Amino acid sequence: MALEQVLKPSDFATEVHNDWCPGCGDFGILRTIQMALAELRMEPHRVTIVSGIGCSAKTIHYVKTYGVHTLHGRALPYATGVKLANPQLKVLCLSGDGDGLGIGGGHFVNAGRRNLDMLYVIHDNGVYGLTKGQAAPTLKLGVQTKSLAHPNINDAVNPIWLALAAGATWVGRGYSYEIKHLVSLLKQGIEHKGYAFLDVLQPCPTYNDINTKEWYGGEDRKDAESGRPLPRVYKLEDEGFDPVVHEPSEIEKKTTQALEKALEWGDRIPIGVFFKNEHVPTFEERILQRVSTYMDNPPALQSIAGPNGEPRTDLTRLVQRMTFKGE
Amino acid sequence: MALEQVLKPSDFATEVHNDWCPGCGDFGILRTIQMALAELRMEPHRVTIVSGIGCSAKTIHYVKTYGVHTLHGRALPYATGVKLANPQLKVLCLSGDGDGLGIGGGHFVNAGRRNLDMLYVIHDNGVYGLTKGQAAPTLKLGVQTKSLAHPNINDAVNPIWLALAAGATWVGRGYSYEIKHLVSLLKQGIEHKGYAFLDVLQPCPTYNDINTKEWYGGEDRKDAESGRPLPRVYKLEDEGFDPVVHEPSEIEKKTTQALEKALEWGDRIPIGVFFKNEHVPTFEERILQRVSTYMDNPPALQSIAGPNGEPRTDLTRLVQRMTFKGE
Amino acid sequence: MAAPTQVNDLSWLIGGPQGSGVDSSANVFARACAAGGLHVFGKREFYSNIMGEHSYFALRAHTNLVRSHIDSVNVLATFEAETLFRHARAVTDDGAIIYDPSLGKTRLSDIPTIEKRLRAELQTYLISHGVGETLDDMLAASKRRGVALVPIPFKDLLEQIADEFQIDQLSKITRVVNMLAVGASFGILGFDFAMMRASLEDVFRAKAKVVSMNAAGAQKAYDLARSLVPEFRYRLERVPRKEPRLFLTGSQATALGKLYGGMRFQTYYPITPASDESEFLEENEILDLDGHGLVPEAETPKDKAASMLVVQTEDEIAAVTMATGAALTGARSATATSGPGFSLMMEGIGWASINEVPLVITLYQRAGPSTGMPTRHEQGDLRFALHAGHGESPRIVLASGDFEECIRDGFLSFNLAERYQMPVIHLVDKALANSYATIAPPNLSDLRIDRGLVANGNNGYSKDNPYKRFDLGNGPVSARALLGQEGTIFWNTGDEHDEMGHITEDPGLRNAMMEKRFAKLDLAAKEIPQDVKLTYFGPKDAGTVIVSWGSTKGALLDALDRLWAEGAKVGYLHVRLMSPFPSAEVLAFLAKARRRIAVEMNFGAQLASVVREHTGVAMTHFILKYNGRPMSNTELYEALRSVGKGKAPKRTVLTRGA
Amino acid sequence: MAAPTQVNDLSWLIGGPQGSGVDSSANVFARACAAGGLHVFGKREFYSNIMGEHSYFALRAHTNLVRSHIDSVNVLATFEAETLFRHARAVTDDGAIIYDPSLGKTRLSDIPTIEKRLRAELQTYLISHGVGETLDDMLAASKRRGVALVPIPFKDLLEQIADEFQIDQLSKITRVVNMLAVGASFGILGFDFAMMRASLEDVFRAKAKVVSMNAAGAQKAYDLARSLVPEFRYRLERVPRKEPRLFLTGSQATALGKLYGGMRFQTYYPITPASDESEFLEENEILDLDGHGLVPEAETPKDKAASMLVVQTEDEIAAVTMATGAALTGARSATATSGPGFSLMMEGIGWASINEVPLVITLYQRAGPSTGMPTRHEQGDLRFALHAGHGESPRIVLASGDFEECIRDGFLSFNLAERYQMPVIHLVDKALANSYATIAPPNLSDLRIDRGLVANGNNGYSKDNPYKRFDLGNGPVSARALLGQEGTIFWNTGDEHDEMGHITEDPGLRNAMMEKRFAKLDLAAKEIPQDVKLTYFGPKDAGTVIVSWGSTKGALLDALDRLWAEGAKVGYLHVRLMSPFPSAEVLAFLAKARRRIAVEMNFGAQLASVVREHTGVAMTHFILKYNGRPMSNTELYEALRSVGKGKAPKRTVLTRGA
Ligand SMILES: Cc1ncc(C[n+]2csc(CCOP(=O)(O)OP(=O)(O)O)c2C)c(N)n1
Ligand SMILES: Cc1ncc(C[n+]2csc(CCOP(=O)(O)OP(=O)(O)O)c2C)c(N)n1
Ligand code: SF4
Ligand code: SF4
Ligand SMILES: [Mg+2]
Ligand SMILES: [Mg+2]
Repeated sequence: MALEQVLKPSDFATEVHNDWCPGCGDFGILRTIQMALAELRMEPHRVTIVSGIGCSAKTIHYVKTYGVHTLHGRALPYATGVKLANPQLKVLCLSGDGDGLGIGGGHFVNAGRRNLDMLYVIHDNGVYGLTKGQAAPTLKLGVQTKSLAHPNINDAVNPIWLALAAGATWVGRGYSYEIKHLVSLLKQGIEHKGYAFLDVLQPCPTYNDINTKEWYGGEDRKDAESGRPLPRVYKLEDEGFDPVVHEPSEIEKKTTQALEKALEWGDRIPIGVFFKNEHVPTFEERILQRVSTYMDNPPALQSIAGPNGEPRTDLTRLVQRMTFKGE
Repeated sequence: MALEQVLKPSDFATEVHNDWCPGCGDFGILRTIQMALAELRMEPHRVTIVSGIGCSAKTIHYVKTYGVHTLHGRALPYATGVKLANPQLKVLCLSGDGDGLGIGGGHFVNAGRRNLDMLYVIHDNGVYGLTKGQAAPTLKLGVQTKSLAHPNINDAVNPIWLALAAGATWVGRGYSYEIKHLVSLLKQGIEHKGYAFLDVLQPCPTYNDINTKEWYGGEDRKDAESGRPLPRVYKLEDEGFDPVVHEPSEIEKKTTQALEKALEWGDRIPIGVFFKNEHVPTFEERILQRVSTYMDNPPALQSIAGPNGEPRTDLTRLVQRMTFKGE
Repeated sequence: MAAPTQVNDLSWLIGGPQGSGVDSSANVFARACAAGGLHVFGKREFYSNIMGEHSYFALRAHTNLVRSHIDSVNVLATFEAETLFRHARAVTDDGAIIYDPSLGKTRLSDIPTIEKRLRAELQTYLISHGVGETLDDMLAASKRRGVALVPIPFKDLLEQIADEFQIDQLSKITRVVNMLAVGASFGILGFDFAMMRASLEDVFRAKAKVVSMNAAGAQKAYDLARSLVPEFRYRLERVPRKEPRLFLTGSQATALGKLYGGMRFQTYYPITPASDESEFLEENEILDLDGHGLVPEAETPKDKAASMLVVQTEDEIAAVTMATGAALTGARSATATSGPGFSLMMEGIGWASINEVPLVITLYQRAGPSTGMPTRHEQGDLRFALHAGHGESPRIVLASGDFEECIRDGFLSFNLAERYQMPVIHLVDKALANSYATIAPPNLSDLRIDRGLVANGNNGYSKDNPYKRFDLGNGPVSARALLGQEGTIFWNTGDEHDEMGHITEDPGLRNAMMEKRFAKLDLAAKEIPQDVKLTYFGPKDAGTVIVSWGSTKGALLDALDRLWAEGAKVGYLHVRLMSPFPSAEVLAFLAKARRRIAVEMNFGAQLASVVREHTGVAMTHFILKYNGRPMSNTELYEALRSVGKGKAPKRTVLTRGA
Repeated sequence: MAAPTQVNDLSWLIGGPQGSGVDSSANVFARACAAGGLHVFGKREFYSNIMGEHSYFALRAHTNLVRSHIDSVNVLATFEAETLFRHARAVTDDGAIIYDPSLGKTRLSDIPTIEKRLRAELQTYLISHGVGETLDDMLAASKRRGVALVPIPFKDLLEQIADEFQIDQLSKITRVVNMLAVGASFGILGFDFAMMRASLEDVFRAKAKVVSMNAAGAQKAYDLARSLVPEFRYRLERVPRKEPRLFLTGSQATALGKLYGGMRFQTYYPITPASDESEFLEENEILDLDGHGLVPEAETPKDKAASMLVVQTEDEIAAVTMATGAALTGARSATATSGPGFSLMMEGIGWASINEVPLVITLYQRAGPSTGMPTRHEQGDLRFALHAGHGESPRIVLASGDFEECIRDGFLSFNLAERYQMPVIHLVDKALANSYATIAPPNLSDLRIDRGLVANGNNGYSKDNPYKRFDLGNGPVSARALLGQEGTIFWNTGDEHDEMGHITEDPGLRNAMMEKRFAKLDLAAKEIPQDVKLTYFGPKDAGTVIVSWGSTKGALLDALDRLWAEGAKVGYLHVRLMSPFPSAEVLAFLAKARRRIAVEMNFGAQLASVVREHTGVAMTHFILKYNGRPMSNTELYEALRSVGKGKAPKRTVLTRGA
């Protein structure tokens, strides 16, 4: 599927006017997606990006691959349908945190049960951006961002933990201002054989005045000596964290270890790969057990009609049990 | 709220004909609910039981308290509405595993964020009983129960783990044939200050021919010497498991320990309390911060009209900023 | 004194608790009839329950095609008490009751599953007949009317079988009672027992022992019953026949039509009665290619394996959106559901419509509102299907009235969806879906697959002339590209969009897109042939015209056959295309009718309201039914006669059915 | 030569990128006018975007009540280029443009947010005026028409302010430009600057420095503009006034009505434009008791604290079901949403209806289908609201046409919901919700709270005479008990139920329950007073009758005032109750009209279709608009005149609005 020729991120740019707020963390995500696709030398028409609704969901209009901007909370099932009907496509799926974890929470849980070969990215900004800053499911209890009338009354959901519980076989977290790191995560997620989930910390300067770029960067707490900020975000790989389930017997250990990391927040916020387990059969493999021709001749690519529209499907075998022959 | 007089389980029985299949595990759950309510001396009119749709959901018609049999997957939000509008009611909520974890998965996740003082029970039978035995979200990958055309193609979701991830502050599992134990769990769950989640292993003899009473009871593997079955189900408390978060610093440890237990299945299946944490403010307490009269004068109990229907709400203060006085 | 023997015109009913195997007895009975060359029509009634509540099958067998049930029963067969209490009154005076004499002392009040209201009604009946409350009393009342009683000692026969086949526990073969009841039925009807044997072989196939055991039992019951009632008025005889017959349900018919139409992807979330179709498809995912219709003349070579994918989703929102995602790739995709599931699909349908996605939704109507009566019948979702989803979005709505229409509409749905690039809602009602019958295999040789205007990368698109998914330049239908087709990158959004598929809020573009979308509906109205839109039966100049839709077609045609035979000048306009609504065509048939009768299985006379909305013409009479039971041709015949005589009120509500 | 001065009849427009503070300039302008005794009416237009896309506010100020906007603009105020390109053409020849002269060289093509289609249109315009592509060219073309140009050097003025108030960075006070634009506007209009000052104090309240800074700037701009255009044709003058005025939006009006009606629980999931109401409520959860209307004569003692609970849910399914749960406890409960959210509520509405739960759903209509144009206007959900949910379930549907109706219907919804024990869908359209205006405080002294038939444990229920939630014995309305009320245990289910609320599939009970539920709708049709159902304006015997609903009321009444003044004999039937539909009443008004004109902001003329469905009467003309912009009274006036002259086609599509 990869092309011979070298691609540039700008090969994945459209002419659509981008109307995100200045300084929005979504810009970083957009750029890294374009970079990752270019680095992977993906042919644009073999990639489909599906999104829900929200500021984040507008991303697809800025990327020159097939782009399907769907309904609030429903990115995952649309993406699943695309991938299942044509497993030869690369499918990326994008949601806001409200989209993916609030209204889309049920699909989030159930997508984990399938292990379909695709990457799901959540733009994690703590707020409902497009509807003007209400609390999203990732905003912590008691926090009061700019446009809230009262401190947040709901506890936050932990996307990493939830993805683990749901059954994602690759779980990572990126930060939209760690460009190179994020590109690498996107590439890993895309290339992971199975269902990959990537949480991306995405500052929303307009509505989330708590988890800002400055906050993630630790600008409020400077090193006494150097005067340099002490970033809250750190990389798991820098600490020698090994997320890979090397053999099935390690699953429990690696899961617990991922969970421990997932619980870190505040002063130290890990980014990187939390968990990777390729010992679970993908959904495609499971289907192959039922339909041996599935990968070569999937639903989207089958010929259903002859040259003059004659239906090609032969129901003989099927109606056999329903037929009473004449005498 | 508790009554002086002694109540019998039969005080909570209705005359409605019970149409579950013979041997259904739901009978045990029904009986234990009636026993728990009696033992807690609940006044029937102070209890509301809300259910979704499924065989399990019919339970409410057999219990003599307020019973609200709602929509498939929606038991939790209905129950939440009841409880929020009248926090003086005891609210129990019942779902099937399909109801609670499949179609209701989004509410499952978001209910955990609230920590509203109620008990949610899932009848965990691995199948969609009422629609004739399709795979439910708790059925394991590759398993083929009676009425499936193919082995199950989806991975199972782990209700205990998911409840922990969602934020339930009391998490337990019971077995519908361990009556006394289940009564005790129900009582603990009801009395827990906050959102309690109880998974109940419920054999469905009609459609789940894998996780049967015999299987849970270990009748397929008998002790070589005694010839007695070696039950798969065992009690956490029998092994000295302490699920309680005694102080906030223990949260992580207790969570991981609960998770480890949650991952056990197959030869050893733990029942009992996995996790209990009372260091999270309940939703009611959070509301009190905003509305100090909430518990005494909740929405359901306020007087809104005078004796002749005069609206009692005074909007003066509210319209002040919208008003331009005459000169 | 005795009326002449009635050959090959029978109404048979068997009942028993859910889960006790009544369904297979009905199946064996029907297949035996079909094997003997008879036509059959059967309806199922059961509670929303897994085990124990009453279920029954009412079956008609006839030399000619049968399309509906009637109220009366000629042979009632059962092995337990509840069925008898519920249905004995429906047995004709010249009919027979096959029952278990050991249950004679069972009291009405012993049966907890009989509803209070019905119990009271039965008590009144028994009192009025001056008898007590037991089954024997009920039988006595029947016998007094002339009904033949056929006591079958089920347990004794079972014991004989157990002996013969060396079965250690009777409980292992309790299900054989079902076949005893069938055998006894055929015994009094004098039907060739070889047909029953063939039927048993057919149904139990590989399991030779099960076949012989059941056959042996049935033979015993057959002989016994025959000896008890040697001269029964009703008889079934084999009919020699050259042409093949299909024996199927409405769900299966719909599935066949969809498969034949090239469907390759279907999603579903379990729900009664829609899941039947999906489960049938799930069992038949591997397909053959290059057939020539349903029953080809000869075997044809297959070139390549074909298959379809059926996906059980986490809910119906996922079902509709997943099917839409699949449709974007070019796979012919559908989802099938019933009311509650359909209610969850509103947003998804709107998205498919604004994005011009060819999506098919098969909507199996059941009795609503809300959970309603999940296993009961209604035509209650017409209005909802027409107006489904917020805002204004075109869709095609088709409603099938019989099995052939199920097949054709199943097929056609995909053509229409792709030609007009919009969702198609295919309405089937439960009474049709769950009925089973024999039909002559429809001639489908006229069916052709029409994939509409499809773009591809070779159409000369380039940087300066990019592919435009929603091109406004060439009439309302733009060439549709599929995800993955080189040279045709496009975008979709639920927002109003420009020609490329990007979001726009430009008022001018907005108007152009709204008009484009709805112009497709106008086009469809023009192009869809009249015989798909509606069918008119009866004399052209009828002063009385019935307007109806869906499953009532069968009962209407059966009732009309009688009315026409009596010389009634009644026409019947059967409407199949609900959107775009064939206003002019409907008006043409209604304009001159003095009496216009809506016949619908709903409270609100929904089609009548649609007719009035589009033509201004109001119905003069309504024959409606909403008790969850399908219309029998008996009650319909009576109601129509009474309207014909000018004696009917404006609104007649039919209430029959157990 | 100059036309006479026009006092207190002004159309003013201010625009700028989203998030730049245009909203507060409009607010200050409007409040200044209101403080000066004028009536104002404003409409907002903005993209579904947070920052950067074009937004604008069109405001009318008048001595008398204003109810709609007009197409033309007398004063266009802006500080950036896009607004000017977009709106300059709308400025009347005798109008003025307030602009930033430093932007003169900005080219049309420099502005990425102007849609292609509009850009092309503007280019054509500029070419036809023989000028280039810059802002100066655009201004030149305007000037040639006679438009007064009012260059305001915004940056210079800002620098002066920064100096005066010792602000180190200009970027900290960029928002002051908004007030400069307002100041300049009042300058040329000659309006009392004290009013502006008052308005600033009002809006920025506590923040004294912000007030003085803005006031200082505005004063400078005021003086400068006045000196530049001393003799402007349009003037605003203070109008002395005794009575108080309310200045509010449609969302606020609706919220007030609901609160006054005793609502104590509301759920919502964020969505445009519905969340405005919920957020307003969220900010006002603590309530006072024992008032006497909106603006009481005197302070009254409070006896006990009252409060309401607003809950943001995880989705709209949770919103509708949670509100229903709350309603079961007796709390007056509601949810508010827009199209996509409403689409998710179908099942919940059906459940509430079959369980006879008094649930209120406020449906803020926006342009659909699907995501559509979330911040744009439409009346597109009428049909969907009427037929929402599978199966057949009664509901009451009300649609408000102006602020007073919003208040009254908000109040009334709960009465109707509780009296008839069914869901009430209250339709508000975005054009109404997002408009703001001054009105005389409505006299609400006629409003009484009616909780319908409520049961309680003291009603004598006992073991033998248990409370029956769905008692069939006393007419269609059964006494409603609340969860937690001693002695009234009941059950609910989405299945068809018996009198206790337990599941039933009995055909007789089913009929009784269906008939009970719909009989309540008949009762409502009988009891609801005509003045709630509809209002007729104009001469009784008019040969031309307009039928309309919702927010178009304002534009219609404003247009009709002109037509009536010209002697036109036109009537206007404003329909407010959509279900149960007042068929007889509507028919009475339409029967004799020769011309019947539907005026609706949708594609399908939905109300017209409902009218035809229920009365058989078809419209002769349609004036429709579906480009996402509300109807102006200008275009409506023109369209109506053209129908009046017999020159209009059957269908006129209005297309104005930027
Ligand atoms: C069913 C439905 N409900 C509500 C909305 C309104 N809505 C649009 S975007 C959005 C939230 C966006 O928040 P998030 O998903 O976090 O994305 P972000 O804008 O922060 O990227 C909502 C609620 C909708 N489009 N559809
Ligand atoms: C929206 C909707 N979809 C589907 C159904 C059909 N349905 C009824 S019960 C049920 C599943 C029940 O399974 P579960 O929740 O596990 O409960 P159980 O019967 O096993 O107790 C389904 C899918 C429905 N009632 N509503
Ligand atoms: S509101 Fe927040 S998330 Fe949305 S575009 Fe602006 S900064 Fe980005
Ligand atoms: S189907 Fe299963 S869950 Fe349902 S009643 Fe029968 S045994 Fe119980
Ligand atoms: Mg967000
Ligand atoms: Mg289950």
